Amino acid sequence: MDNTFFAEYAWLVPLFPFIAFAVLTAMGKGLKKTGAWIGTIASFLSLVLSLCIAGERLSGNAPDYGNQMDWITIGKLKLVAGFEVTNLSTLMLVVVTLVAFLVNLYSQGYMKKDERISTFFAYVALFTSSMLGLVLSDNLLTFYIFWELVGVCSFLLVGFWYQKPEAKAAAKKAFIVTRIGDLGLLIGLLLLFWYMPGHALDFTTLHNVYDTQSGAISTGITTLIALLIFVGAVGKSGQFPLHVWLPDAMEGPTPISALIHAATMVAAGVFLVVRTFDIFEASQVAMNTVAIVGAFTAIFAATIGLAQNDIKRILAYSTVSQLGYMMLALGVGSVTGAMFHLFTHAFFKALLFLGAGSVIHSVHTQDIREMGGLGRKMKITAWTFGLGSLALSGIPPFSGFWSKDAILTAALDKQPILFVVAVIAAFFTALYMARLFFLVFAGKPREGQHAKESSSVMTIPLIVLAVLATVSGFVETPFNGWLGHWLFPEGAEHDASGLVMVVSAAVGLLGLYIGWLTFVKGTIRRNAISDRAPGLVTLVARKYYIDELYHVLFVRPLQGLGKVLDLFDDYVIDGVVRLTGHGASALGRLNSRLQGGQVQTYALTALISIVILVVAIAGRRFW
Amino acid sequence: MSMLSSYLTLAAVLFCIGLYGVLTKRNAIIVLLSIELMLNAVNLNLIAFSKYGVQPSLAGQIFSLFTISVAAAEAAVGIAVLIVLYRGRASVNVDEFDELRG
Amino acid sequence: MDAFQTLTWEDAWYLAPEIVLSCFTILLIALDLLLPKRVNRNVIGWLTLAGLLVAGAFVVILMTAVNGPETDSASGTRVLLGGSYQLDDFGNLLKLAFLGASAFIVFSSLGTVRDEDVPIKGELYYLVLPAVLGAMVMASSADLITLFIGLELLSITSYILVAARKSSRISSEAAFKYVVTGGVASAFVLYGMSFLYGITGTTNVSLMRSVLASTSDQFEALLYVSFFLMIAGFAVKLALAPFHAWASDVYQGAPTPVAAFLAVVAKGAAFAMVYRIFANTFTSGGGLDGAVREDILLALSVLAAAAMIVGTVGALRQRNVKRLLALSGVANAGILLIPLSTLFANPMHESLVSEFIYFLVAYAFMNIGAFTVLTIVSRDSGNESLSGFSGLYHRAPWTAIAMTVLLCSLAGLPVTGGFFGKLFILFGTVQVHKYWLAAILLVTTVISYAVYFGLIRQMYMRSGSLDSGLRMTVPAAIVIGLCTLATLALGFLPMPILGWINDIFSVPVDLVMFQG
Amino acid sequence: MLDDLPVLSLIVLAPLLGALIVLALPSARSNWLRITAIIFTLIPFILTLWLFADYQPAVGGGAYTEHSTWLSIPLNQEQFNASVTSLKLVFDYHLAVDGISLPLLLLTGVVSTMSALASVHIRKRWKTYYSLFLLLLTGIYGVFLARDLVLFFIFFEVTLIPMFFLIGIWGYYGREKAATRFLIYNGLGSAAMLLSFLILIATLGFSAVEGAGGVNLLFGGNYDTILSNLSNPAAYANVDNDLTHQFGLYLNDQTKWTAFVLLLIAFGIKVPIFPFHTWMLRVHTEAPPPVVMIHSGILLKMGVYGLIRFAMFLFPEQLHAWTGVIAVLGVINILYGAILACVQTEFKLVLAYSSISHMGIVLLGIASLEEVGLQGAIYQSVSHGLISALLFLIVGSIYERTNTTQLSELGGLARSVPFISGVLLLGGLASLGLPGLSGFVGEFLSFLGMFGSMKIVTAIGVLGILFAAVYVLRSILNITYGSLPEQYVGMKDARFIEALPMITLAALIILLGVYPSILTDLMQHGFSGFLEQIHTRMGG
Repeated sequence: MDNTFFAEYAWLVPLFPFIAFAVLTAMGKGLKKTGAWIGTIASFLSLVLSLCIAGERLSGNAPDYGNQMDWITIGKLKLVAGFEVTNLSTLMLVVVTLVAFLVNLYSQGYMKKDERISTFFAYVALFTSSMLGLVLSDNLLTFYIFWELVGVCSFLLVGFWYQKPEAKAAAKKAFIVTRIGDLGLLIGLLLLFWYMPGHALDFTTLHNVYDTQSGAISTGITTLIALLIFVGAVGKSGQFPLHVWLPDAMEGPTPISALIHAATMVAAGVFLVVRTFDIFEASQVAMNTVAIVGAFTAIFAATIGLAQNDIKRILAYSTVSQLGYMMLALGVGSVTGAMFHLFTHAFFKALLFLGAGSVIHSVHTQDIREMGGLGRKMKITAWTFGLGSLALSGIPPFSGFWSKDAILTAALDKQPILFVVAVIAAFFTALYMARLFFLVFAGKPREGQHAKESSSVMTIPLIVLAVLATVSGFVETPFNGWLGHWLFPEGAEHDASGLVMVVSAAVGLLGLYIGWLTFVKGTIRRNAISDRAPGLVTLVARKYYIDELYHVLFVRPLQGLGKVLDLFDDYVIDGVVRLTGHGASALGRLNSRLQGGQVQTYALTALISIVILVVAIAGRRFW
Repeated sequence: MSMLSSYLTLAAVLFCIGLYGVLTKRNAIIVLLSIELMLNAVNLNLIAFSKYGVQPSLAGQIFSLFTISVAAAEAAVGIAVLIVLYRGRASVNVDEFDELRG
Repeated sequence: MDAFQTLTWEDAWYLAPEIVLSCFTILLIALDLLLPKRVNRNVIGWLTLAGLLVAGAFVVILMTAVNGPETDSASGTRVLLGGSYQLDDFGNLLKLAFLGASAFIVFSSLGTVRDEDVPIKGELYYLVLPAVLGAMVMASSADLITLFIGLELLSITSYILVAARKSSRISSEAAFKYVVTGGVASAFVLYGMSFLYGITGTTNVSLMRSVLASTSDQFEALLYVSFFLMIAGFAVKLALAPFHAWASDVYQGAPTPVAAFLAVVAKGAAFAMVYRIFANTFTSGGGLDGAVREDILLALSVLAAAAMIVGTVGALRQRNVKRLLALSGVANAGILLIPLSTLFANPMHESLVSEFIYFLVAYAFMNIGAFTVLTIVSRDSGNESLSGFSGLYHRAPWTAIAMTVLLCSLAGLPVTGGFFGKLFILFGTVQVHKYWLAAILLVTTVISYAVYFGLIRQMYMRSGSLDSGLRMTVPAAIVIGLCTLATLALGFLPMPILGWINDIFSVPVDLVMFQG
Repeated sequence: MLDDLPVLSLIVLAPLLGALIVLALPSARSNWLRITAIIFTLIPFILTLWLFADYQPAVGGGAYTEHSTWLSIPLNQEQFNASVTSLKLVFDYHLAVDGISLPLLLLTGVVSTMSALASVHIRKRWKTYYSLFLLLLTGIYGVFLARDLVLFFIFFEVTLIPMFFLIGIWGYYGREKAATRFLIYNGLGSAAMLLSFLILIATLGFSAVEGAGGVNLLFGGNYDTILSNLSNPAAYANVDNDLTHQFGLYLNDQTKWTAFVLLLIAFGIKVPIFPFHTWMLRVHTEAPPPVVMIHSGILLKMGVYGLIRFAMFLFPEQLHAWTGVIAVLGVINILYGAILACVQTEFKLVLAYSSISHMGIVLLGIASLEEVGLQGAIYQSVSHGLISALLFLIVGSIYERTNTTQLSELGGLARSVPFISGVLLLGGLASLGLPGLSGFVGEFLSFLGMFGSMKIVTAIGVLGILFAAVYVLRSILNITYGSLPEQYVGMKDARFIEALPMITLAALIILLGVYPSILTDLMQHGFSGFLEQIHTRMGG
């Protein structure tokens, strides 16, 4: 059979959820439970279809399939909308649809009591469809469009509980901060449009231009474009310095954090860089920037994660730092590593969030200091969560280990310092995960907490994800580079390095061990550091005061400027207008004062004015 | 020509006196008289021109006749109005005629 | 030409309108004496109206006769009384305008003038006739003497008309002020004329031109003196700023119909005179040329600008509607002067007279209409202040709408007579590249929106004190209606009247006079 | 079947007829009045739609042109020159449509209909209201259709008077001041316009017609004549040279610049461009919402239309020389408006300033002198028209329920009026340029066009969309999110008559966002032809 059979119908994948969204918004409140099912079924359908596509592409070498239509035609210029199916997009399709489906399923239980459940599922459906659109889009413009749409969906879902002031603030923050990134992307897009030969924006041409006719775009411009695009990625993927929105975004319902702020949307930044990687490769400056930002974010966020007490925030910072890893991978040129880590991270981080959700669902708090001993009461959650933590901490043979290993290897042979940084970050990762796990599940249970295991709709996704988190690492190990070949046939083979494997495994285990000593055995006092260097701890706990810094640096000045301009508008610009008006009426009053009723004054004014007239006009001639 | 110029000067002086009177005198009757003075200055002009002008002609004198009669009519009306006004105000002081203003 | 011809019957026929008016005047004076007290003097009003209409009819007949093919002169003019009087289309058109305007005013005042206000109504009516006569004489005189006679006839009668409200103190005060300023103005005009006569040795304007053509360069200084003296005098008569101060007082003191008469007919007549004298003495190719002409025209444009500015700005703060209309009259006088001040600056600008007459007609309609509305409204509210108009729309919607149209026309908004009048004048100004004057005209127009829409605001957006309906008289209603319709008609299809003026009118033939 | 009808005249005159009918109806019957008004708003709308359906972009709108002489005024009587027999001043009744005016006509149709529906909020003096409303429509349609300078000016003025009344009678507290301010400010604008027009007519609005015994010079405001005279001075060849100079029939550079700058001011006030914007703040805050829908939705676009139709097509050289100036003005508009919108405490003021900001984007599009940018400018105008109409429609509904538009007094409405809040959010997202909604396309095209010529300036301008996000979210979240003050508990959500226009506008916004070609293809012919002309005129 023709092996692009399913690929030609790839556009259906985003369509299913979109239809669900349309139906749900149209029906609105009418259908409560059914609404939820509509969403779930839609996501299931797209899952099935994308699995078909994947199967099709796995069986033998199927050619890439793409399809375009003119969106706007102006004179010679054409703006095109289109989709293409490559192995890369297929991979993303599978990941997105899978996680989306599981989250849908999970939310059936999690959101049961919420009266706006159908709205919730509508939003989720809209997000899924635009995320899939983003994955499939074959040119930067279409990509940008969906890029913005996913942003809006994230905004809507973060602010889903709109009556909570924090949710409102978080939603606003999420939108505006990512918007800064979008600004960069948009300008980069415009630049690219004017510099690309033939104003083409699709990735294939982009690839060819940088591949074959190098120098078509000067290095300076390339660097500029690359950096601008990277700004976009930084915004979406919560890289330093635009990471501030992601932790706050945890105000949204937990399934959303799992879907959008762990597995899919935040990874879009990485995906963007992968898509436009040719531009980055052409500019060393850009590459270095990406690498440094990534590495710094990885360790920076990890440290913050150590000092948080909100279960979801810890996971959020861990997401930030893991995304840092992916950026680092890209920066050191290992696209495979980045995609691989994205792939595995999607599973275990989604798992962790859903697990956290299940915990929160039963104990109704997010503060880990108020939890404890839940391991006995919620067996499945505990076990799956544990597996997830191991994967995240990079303990062999769990998936996280392999993907992280790929990155570390690449980092080592490119830039040892980055490697060291990454390793330290890995240690911290293991440490805060240990802290989190032991505080929540180990120890003796709090009295007054009747936690119980969540319903099966919530636990089944946990189990599925746990399995994936465990095994998904084996698609790409130093011993078989299958994923790399599949994704990038001409991509570089990543070489095995025993040293790296040993080191990363060691730091992971070390971190877990110290965590165990501290939070279970108690041989190390919990507040050992906070006693010695309280300043340091608060500094970390307050996230290095970044938010406050931004408030002072940007928000305040802008408000000030606004106020000043407001006054300027009122008193200067409008003032001039008013002044003219008053001037005119003042003249009017002057006129009526001149008409004081004295006929002789009238005559006198007349006489004087005629004299002036004569002097002025006739005078010119004689003198 | 000297004749002419002297007449013209006289007329000019008369005119100015009349104008001055109109502008400064407080008594309404004097004001009206001053107007007559100005008109007379005009008559003087006309007649001087018609006798000593560049192109002497009779028209000037006819003109002056008309002017005189018209001036008379105007004065008559002026005085009549003034009488009505005096009935109302019991005064002929121009300064007090300032109810209409602004 | 020194030998005076006697008045032939043919001449008398050509003078028919003037004669009719004088006869009616005498007749009505006699009638007013003879009629017993109890008889309502409105009779005299109706008769006055009849007189005006008859005269008007004669004017029309004569115009057709003069312009018709059977006339001796193809030029379409007729010279009488030794060249001192001339029948031409400039004169005739203006005569028609004056007669029509006066007829409207008299008609509208029937029934609105209260006895306790004007004890001797008869006078108020029949004195209009000699005034109009004077205006007509001014319109078609070709000689300084006749021009002056016409001017004085008009002025003196209007002095009396202003004083018609015997019982009121302000009426007589207004009259006195009018007498003084008018007298001084006449004196200035005359003084100027005397110099003009001295230089040229003739009082006939058309002869003057040919003389000036040869001698103008010798007497430049004298020419300046004479022209500026005349300008000063006329500026007062035309109420151009800053010679306008008397106007508001006089209008306020006078009975409203008389105020309308002054604003339309007296002003128009003065303009006729000014156009006659200046056009005749300034005609290029003969006549006054070069520096002096340029300066005089410049002076006129400056005066026009000043009038527009002062008139508009002064009206901004004016609460008394009569004074407000007086000031708007000042501004409009400035506009009416513009065509003259752009006279012959450019061979193309021959349309000045049609511009002038068209706007004069539009101005007549809108002003008479506005004054009539004012009469009615102030009769109700008892005062002439803006507040009298408040809530008028709710009391008398149609009156309010009519007034709105008239005000829009005064403000020069489309599609009204005022708009097109201004448009043509503007076009002429731009054609001769006097952009600054055009700009001033436009800006003052915009400022005047504030004035007129202030009034409109009163009518539509305020709730008035009185809630009873407006006491409207039939004649006033008819006049208001006609004026409104005419204003709109002039706006929507100005073609008929303009085409007509242009068909019959020609500057060299009708405005400027060639004789001897 | 409609082909033989004078469609354009019908479009212009139908509302006028409606106004007269409304005047004739008894003022007590509010429903009759309302229905008549809506019908006569719909008629031109439907005609425009038919025009839209029938219009062939490739051919242009030539087929519909209506042209007849209205006035022809002789300026002289007798031959004063050997070669010129007569001079006439000719005003035409000349209506035409093309790819530039058609989108704006459609916009007018939509927004006016919606505003007519939204006028249910009007509580008093329906008769006067609706007649003025319809009169206003006549003016607007006329402006977009007129091709004779004087006719254009007349229609332009005709829009002033009804607006004055609509603001002054049905507005909020400061209505009378706002109305007068509006009248004077725009009056000054049209004064500048008239002066410039007259200069054009007097200096090159002429066409020489060989008549009996010589040339007849016809002066007139015929747009095409003026354009052709401007674009090829060979036109002067018709009239021999000394004559042209004798009559001052020539347009030296200085005069050109005068005319151009006058036009810039005239339409700049309407748009409004930066220093001339204060009047429209008053209008936005004081006028009743349905009127603001018209004002912000359509009237501001008349400025844009004028800029393109006259300032740009007549004086491309001048515009080209001033691209920098206009671009900078545009950027100032964008940022100034946006930053001020961020600190307003009154929702209508936020929207007013955001309008200023969006108009800045239009300016950028115009300044680009690129086809993309110009289409972007028109597109942005249309989309902003729809969006602000929608937003002010909602403002009306909210004010009707809460009697306030102060941000501080609003909040949590999403709970009590979810539908209205939803649409409000949609409108907000559209106005911050979210892809998939109309706002994005306009902004993107404008930026794209401008970016070709001046990268830095545009890049600065693009910052505007960030501030847009800030002020939109700040204000709208403030209204809909958060906790609901108890006095607003139990408010009714939108009635059908309110919901209908909201849904329509929202649908159109989405349609334009998803399928822009529906408009852009229309404009093809309008612009590309002109740009060729311009480039040939400016020598490539």
